Amino acid sequence: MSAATTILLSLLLPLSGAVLISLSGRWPNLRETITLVTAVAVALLVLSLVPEVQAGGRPELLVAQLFGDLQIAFTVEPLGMLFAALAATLWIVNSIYSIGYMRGNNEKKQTRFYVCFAIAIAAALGVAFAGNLLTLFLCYEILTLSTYPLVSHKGDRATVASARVYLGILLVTSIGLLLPAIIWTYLLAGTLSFSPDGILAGHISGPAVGLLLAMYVFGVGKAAVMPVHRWLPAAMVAPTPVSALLHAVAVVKAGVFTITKVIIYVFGVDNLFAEPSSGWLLYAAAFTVIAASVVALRQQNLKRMLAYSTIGQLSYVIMAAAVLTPLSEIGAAVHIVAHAFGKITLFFAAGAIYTAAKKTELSQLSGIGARMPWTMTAFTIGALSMIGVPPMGGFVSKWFILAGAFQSDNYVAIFTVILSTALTAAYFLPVIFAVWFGREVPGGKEHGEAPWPMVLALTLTALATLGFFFFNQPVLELESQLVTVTG
Amino acid sequence: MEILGLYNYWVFIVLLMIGLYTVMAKPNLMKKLLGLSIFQAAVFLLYITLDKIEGGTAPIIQADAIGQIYANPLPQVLILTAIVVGISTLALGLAVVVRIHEAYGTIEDDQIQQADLRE
Amino acid sequence: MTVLFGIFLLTLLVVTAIGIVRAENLFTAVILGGIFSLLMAANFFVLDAVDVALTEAAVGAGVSTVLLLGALALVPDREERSARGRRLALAIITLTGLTIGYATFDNPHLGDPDAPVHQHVAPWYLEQTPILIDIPNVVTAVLGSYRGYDTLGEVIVVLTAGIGVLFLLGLPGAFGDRKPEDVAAGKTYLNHHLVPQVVGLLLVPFIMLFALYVQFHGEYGPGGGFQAGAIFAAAIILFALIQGEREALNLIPPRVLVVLMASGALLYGGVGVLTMLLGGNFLEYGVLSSNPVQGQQWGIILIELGVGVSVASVLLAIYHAFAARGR
Amino acid sequence: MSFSSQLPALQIVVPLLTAPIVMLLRGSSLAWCAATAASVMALCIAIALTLSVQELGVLSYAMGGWQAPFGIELRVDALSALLLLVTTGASSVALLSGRSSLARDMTEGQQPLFYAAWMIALAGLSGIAVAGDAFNVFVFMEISSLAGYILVAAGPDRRALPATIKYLIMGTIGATFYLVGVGQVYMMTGTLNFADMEVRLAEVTAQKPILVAAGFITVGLALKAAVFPLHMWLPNAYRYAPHIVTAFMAACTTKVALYVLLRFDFVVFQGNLSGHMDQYAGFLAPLAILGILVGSAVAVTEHHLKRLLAYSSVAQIGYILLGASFGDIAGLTAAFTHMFNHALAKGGLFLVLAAFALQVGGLRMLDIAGLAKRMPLAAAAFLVTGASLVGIPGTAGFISKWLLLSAAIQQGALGVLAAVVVVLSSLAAVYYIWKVVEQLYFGGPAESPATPTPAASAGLEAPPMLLLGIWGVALANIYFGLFPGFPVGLSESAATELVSHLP
Amino acid sequence: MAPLLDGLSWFLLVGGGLFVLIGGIGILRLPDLYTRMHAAGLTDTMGTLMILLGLILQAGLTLAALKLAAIVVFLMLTGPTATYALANAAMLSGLRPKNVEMPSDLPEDMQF
Repeated sequence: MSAATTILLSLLLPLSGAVLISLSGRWPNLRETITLVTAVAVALLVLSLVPEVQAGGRPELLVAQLFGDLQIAFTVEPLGMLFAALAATLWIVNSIYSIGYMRGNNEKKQTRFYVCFAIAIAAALGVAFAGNLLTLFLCYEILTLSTYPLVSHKGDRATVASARVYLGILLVTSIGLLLPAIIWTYLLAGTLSFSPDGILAGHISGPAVGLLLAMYVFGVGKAAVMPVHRWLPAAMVAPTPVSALLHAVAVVKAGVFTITKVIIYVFGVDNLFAEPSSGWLLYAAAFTVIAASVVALRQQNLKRMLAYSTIGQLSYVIMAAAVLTPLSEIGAAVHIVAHAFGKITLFFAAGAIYTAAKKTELSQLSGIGARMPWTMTAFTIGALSMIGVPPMGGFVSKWFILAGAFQSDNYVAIFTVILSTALTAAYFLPVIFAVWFGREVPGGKEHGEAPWPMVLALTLTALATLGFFFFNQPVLELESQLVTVTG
Repeated sequence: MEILGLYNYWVFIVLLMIGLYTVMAKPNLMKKLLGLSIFQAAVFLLYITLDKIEGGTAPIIQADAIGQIYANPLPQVLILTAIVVGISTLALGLAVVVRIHEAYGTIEDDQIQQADLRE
Repeated sequence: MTVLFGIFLLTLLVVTAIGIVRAENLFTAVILGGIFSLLMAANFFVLDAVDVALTEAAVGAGVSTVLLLGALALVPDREERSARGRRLALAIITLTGLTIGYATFDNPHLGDPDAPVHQHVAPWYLEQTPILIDIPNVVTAVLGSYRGYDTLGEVIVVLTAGIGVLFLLGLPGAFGDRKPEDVAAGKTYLNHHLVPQVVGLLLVPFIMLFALYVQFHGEYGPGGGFQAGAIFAAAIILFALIQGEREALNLIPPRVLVVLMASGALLYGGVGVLTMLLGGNFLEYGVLSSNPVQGQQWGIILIELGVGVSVASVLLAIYHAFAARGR
Repeated sequence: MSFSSQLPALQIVVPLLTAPIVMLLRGSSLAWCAATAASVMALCIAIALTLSVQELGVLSYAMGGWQAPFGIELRVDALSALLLLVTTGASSVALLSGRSSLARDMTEGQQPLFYAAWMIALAGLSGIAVAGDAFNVFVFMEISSLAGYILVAAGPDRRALPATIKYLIMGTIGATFYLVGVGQVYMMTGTLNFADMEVRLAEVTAQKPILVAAGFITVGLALKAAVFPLHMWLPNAYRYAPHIVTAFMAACTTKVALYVLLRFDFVVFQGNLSGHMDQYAGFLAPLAILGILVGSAVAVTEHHLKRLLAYSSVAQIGYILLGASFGDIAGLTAAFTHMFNHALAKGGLFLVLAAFALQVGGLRMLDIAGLAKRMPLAAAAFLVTGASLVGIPGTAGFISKWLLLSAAIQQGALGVLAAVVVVLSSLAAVYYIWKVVEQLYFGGPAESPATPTPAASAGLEAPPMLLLGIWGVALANIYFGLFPGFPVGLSESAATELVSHLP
Repeated sequence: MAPLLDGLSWFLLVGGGLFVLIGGIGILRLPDLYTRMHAAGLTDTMGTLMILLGLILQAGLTLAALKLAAIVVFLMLTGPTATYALANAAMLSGLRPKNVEMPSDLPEDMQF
């Protein structure tokens, strides 16, 4: 099977899965089996591409040639490969978890949930494989639209209202800033197809760079760089598996992925490095990191705290990319993975707590460790990974970022990393402490672990978080290609 | 002659203004249609003015009259068409007005609008 | 002399127009409208446009007045005072007027032989018509042949108006649920008046005769399908006024009328298609006969006939639609 | 005289002569068949014409065998071909899919007359598109307008009648203004043929009448094209006309008027009036911008779907005008492509509304709440065509948006401003389309007071023909979004043709 | 011969014009519809008749003369009829002549 067909299939499979799911809506078991099967199949397909990319191949697929050099086309390169693999694999886990969660809280409209989920995954893969900005934009929009029903799943007024915030911010930023930025790029460079040393190389210079960069960074609302982060807390009304999808699997990752991709493949690291007017990005990211951590510190609701932590961690990636040194670029890529594993674990845990104990506030969690040891262990692992304590995955990425920062004596970045680490610790450790050693609030209802699929899922991700510390070789090899192409 | 050489144009303008005014300012639909006819008739006048030529006669060729000048037939043809277009529009408009009267019981524009607002 | 006469007529025209605008009784306004058209026709005559004058007299003063009256019989005949939108209207018309007025000063003066309109196309028509088509009335030649396509469009416009009126008001016996029998018999505006009835009836055949004359004399003198059609329709309308609506409907059954409406347009278009089949362009009458001039003349006669038929039937149908709506 | 050389005439003659035949037919089904057949044949002719235009360039046809300027010339170039495709295509799709919807709006007996009027409207619009003679344009404009009034008046609601009279009065004023303008030009040139006018205007020294003529013609046609602020007739005419008629008219009528406006201005005036391009752009661009802003703003606040889309049409006309007002190849290409794509999107949307209206009585926002459950196919089609209207990549709408934006940005500072306006209005479009979609999919049907109409009782969500038509258009939106080569190429050659007349 | 005819025709023309003028004055000056109709009748019978005859004499024995004669005939028919119809309509619609009392033996469809 040629690589092109693999790409096509891995995009079409989730869609056809969605169709099947919608048809099999009347028989839940069949429906969820289809979901799982599709997920596994997609993951296998995507992973089957790894070796070729590993070997330096860049499989391509041209869908349609619009006028001029505009085309709907897909190209797999290391960064995208990584993101795709991540999304595909986590979809499996997430589906397992969703089954537990949806049944555990016997939610309604489950069919619509699984359908939209599948479409969202397809869109995420599209973003990952996109061979040019246009295709990326297309998939990006589809991702936004397909996740709206998921966010507004509960369907009551408040939920729909915050779902509108979610949709509003994402659409307005993308159409209002991203699209014009893309058109501007096209007019400058005459093409939109990503090229390793930046398609804008030699086409633009001076303050314009800073402006265009800004249009991109804030146009990609999914990256939640302040001040366009508001949608992320708003989207907390969604069911936990969706939050997991948003934070770990698809949406925000798509955001930071896009920005990283723009920095590397559109501007070109070297050009940006040469261009002072792009320096603001670093500071913006750094500011977001600190600010988000501070806000997270003051949250009482578990999921909201996680949300702000996500905002911070995302800007980590952007900052790393903005440091513009080979190592930091790798760090950015790696952090996407590490944070994904860590954050999905945390969300799974939060969801498990909610399903089992219907608890959402931090204050209620003290002593819960005794009742749900598995869950809370996973939670701890995730939290530590967020802080960046070895032997957790988070450590690896932070290491690379720091290394990159030192490479260019970028003290802002170094300082930010250290400070944010402290802050992260400051808002996670008390929770962990309370969970294990705190005394339980009297009057809570009796409960044990959450349903087994959920526990299974979060255990797997926790293990992955651990494992990533030891077995990060493939990822590094893959991403080291970024260095060779950019460096 | 020289002073009055443009008189036709000015009459055309005045008629045009009168017609347009009637259409815009009068709420009565019949009046509007009448104004519309005046408006169109003004344009007929413009075109027919163009066909006149000094010392010419109607463009019907007389074999015996050599060197006779004839008026320009083209504007006449155009206006023949325009006249017919005009009456067709008028007829259609009248039919609509009659139907409006049956449906609303009035043919005053403002009253019709009020009736619609009430729905 | 004629110039002064023309100026006099034009001034009257303006006065009448103002009268129409100011008249609050719509009946008065409509009658003034008829006078307006008549004056307009006189003007056209002064300006050497006899065909147009004839048409304006027949269509403008005649038929359209009748239609307006027919409609007026169905709607209130007084307009209500209202000052709404007067300012805006005044502003706009002043703007319009000034704009064109600004242009007039570059206009060629009335009857100026050097005016561009008398240079380019018109002379060609006047010189070539005797050679190419060989009929005296150049207007008919241009109307029927050189710009025959426009004239076809014109017939279609008339047909459209007919379709529209029948669609909206229906025609007893053809469209809508009413039958001719539902139309009150014998009841006319003149049912007390012996003298008008007798005289009118006496006139009807003569009017028809005149219509035929105008129809077939169109190549040689002023006249042609439109005028003839309008006059013919007027004859039947007069009959309807005298004898009553239902009698008129029985005289020419509505269904037949509708068929005539269509067939007039079809005859015209058919000639065009025929010329296509004979290897010419659309409406290229030359191919109708071995001798192109002959062919042109035949073609013009045929299409004028089509015009006459469809105009007469459409105007009649429209009149019936209004008249029968009332009673 | 080979058959193919007769195509320009046949394009008009076929529908024109079908009309009288149709009006004689008894019973609606026969009339419908005849009309549809003629319309489809016209579409085929249009396609054939397009191909031969792409092959041979401009086609000229001498009516009655009389060469221009003495006779009337038919002139088919790329732009006319584009217009012909839009017109005949819209008419064919609407007729094919609209029968059941139309049958509900009028009585059996009226339908032959209605279809005859439809044929005449089609003939008139095509006639304008191929006309090479200024007065001929007027005649066919009147033909199409009169027929159009009939089509609008066929609306079931009594409010259709005032809408019609308004449309009739404003339309006639527009046509008469055009006639005045043509008269002025004729007075100074002595000819009526576009090409001939261009030549002879060069010798005219007195500019005043020409300038005034340009003004009158522009205003008159702007009235016909519902250019803001002369759009007052459009919303109600669109709202109260039968839904299928709205779909047909929204797709082509205003565009044809715009076509004449551009054709006349570029071919006749641009070359001969000094500094006319500035006057022209300076007049049209602001109107376009205002139209875009106001249209979008009103559409955002509208609660009746048809009026909402009607106002969005006002904005979309603004887009076309904006692109045209740039007066360069890029801008004109964008404008013409948008003519094509907007016809696709709007036509499709109105067809979908027709389907909705068959299912639930009204078309107000709350009538369609949660309708997606009852008619998933139509709702999905709405999603697609709506996306095309907004300009989501992968749909036709995106192509023209893209072209328009890039054309604007190339214009420099002011152009960027225009681009900002376009982006803003696209956001508005996102809003009002999403408003509907959300209502369709997530609106609780509990709120819906609309009682299912008889048509709803039938098992299928909508008549199969209608669904077929809707999805045909929807897929066309996607196809031309992915493979826009054809319309863009046609528009480009049309733009080059027009620009070649610039001094 | 010719000057005689010419003189005659001019006499007719001028006379006709005079009658038309008188008729016009009458229409303006006379008190009510019925009396005014006398003036109007005068105009469109006597006035036009004389003018047309004058014109015929001008035209001599040509087609134009024939047409004019036809017009005369038609005017003789329509003019009085129109006047009659007008008066009758006015009567029916209840318009009273000024300071004249109605005869009592009217046909009953004219009774009020």
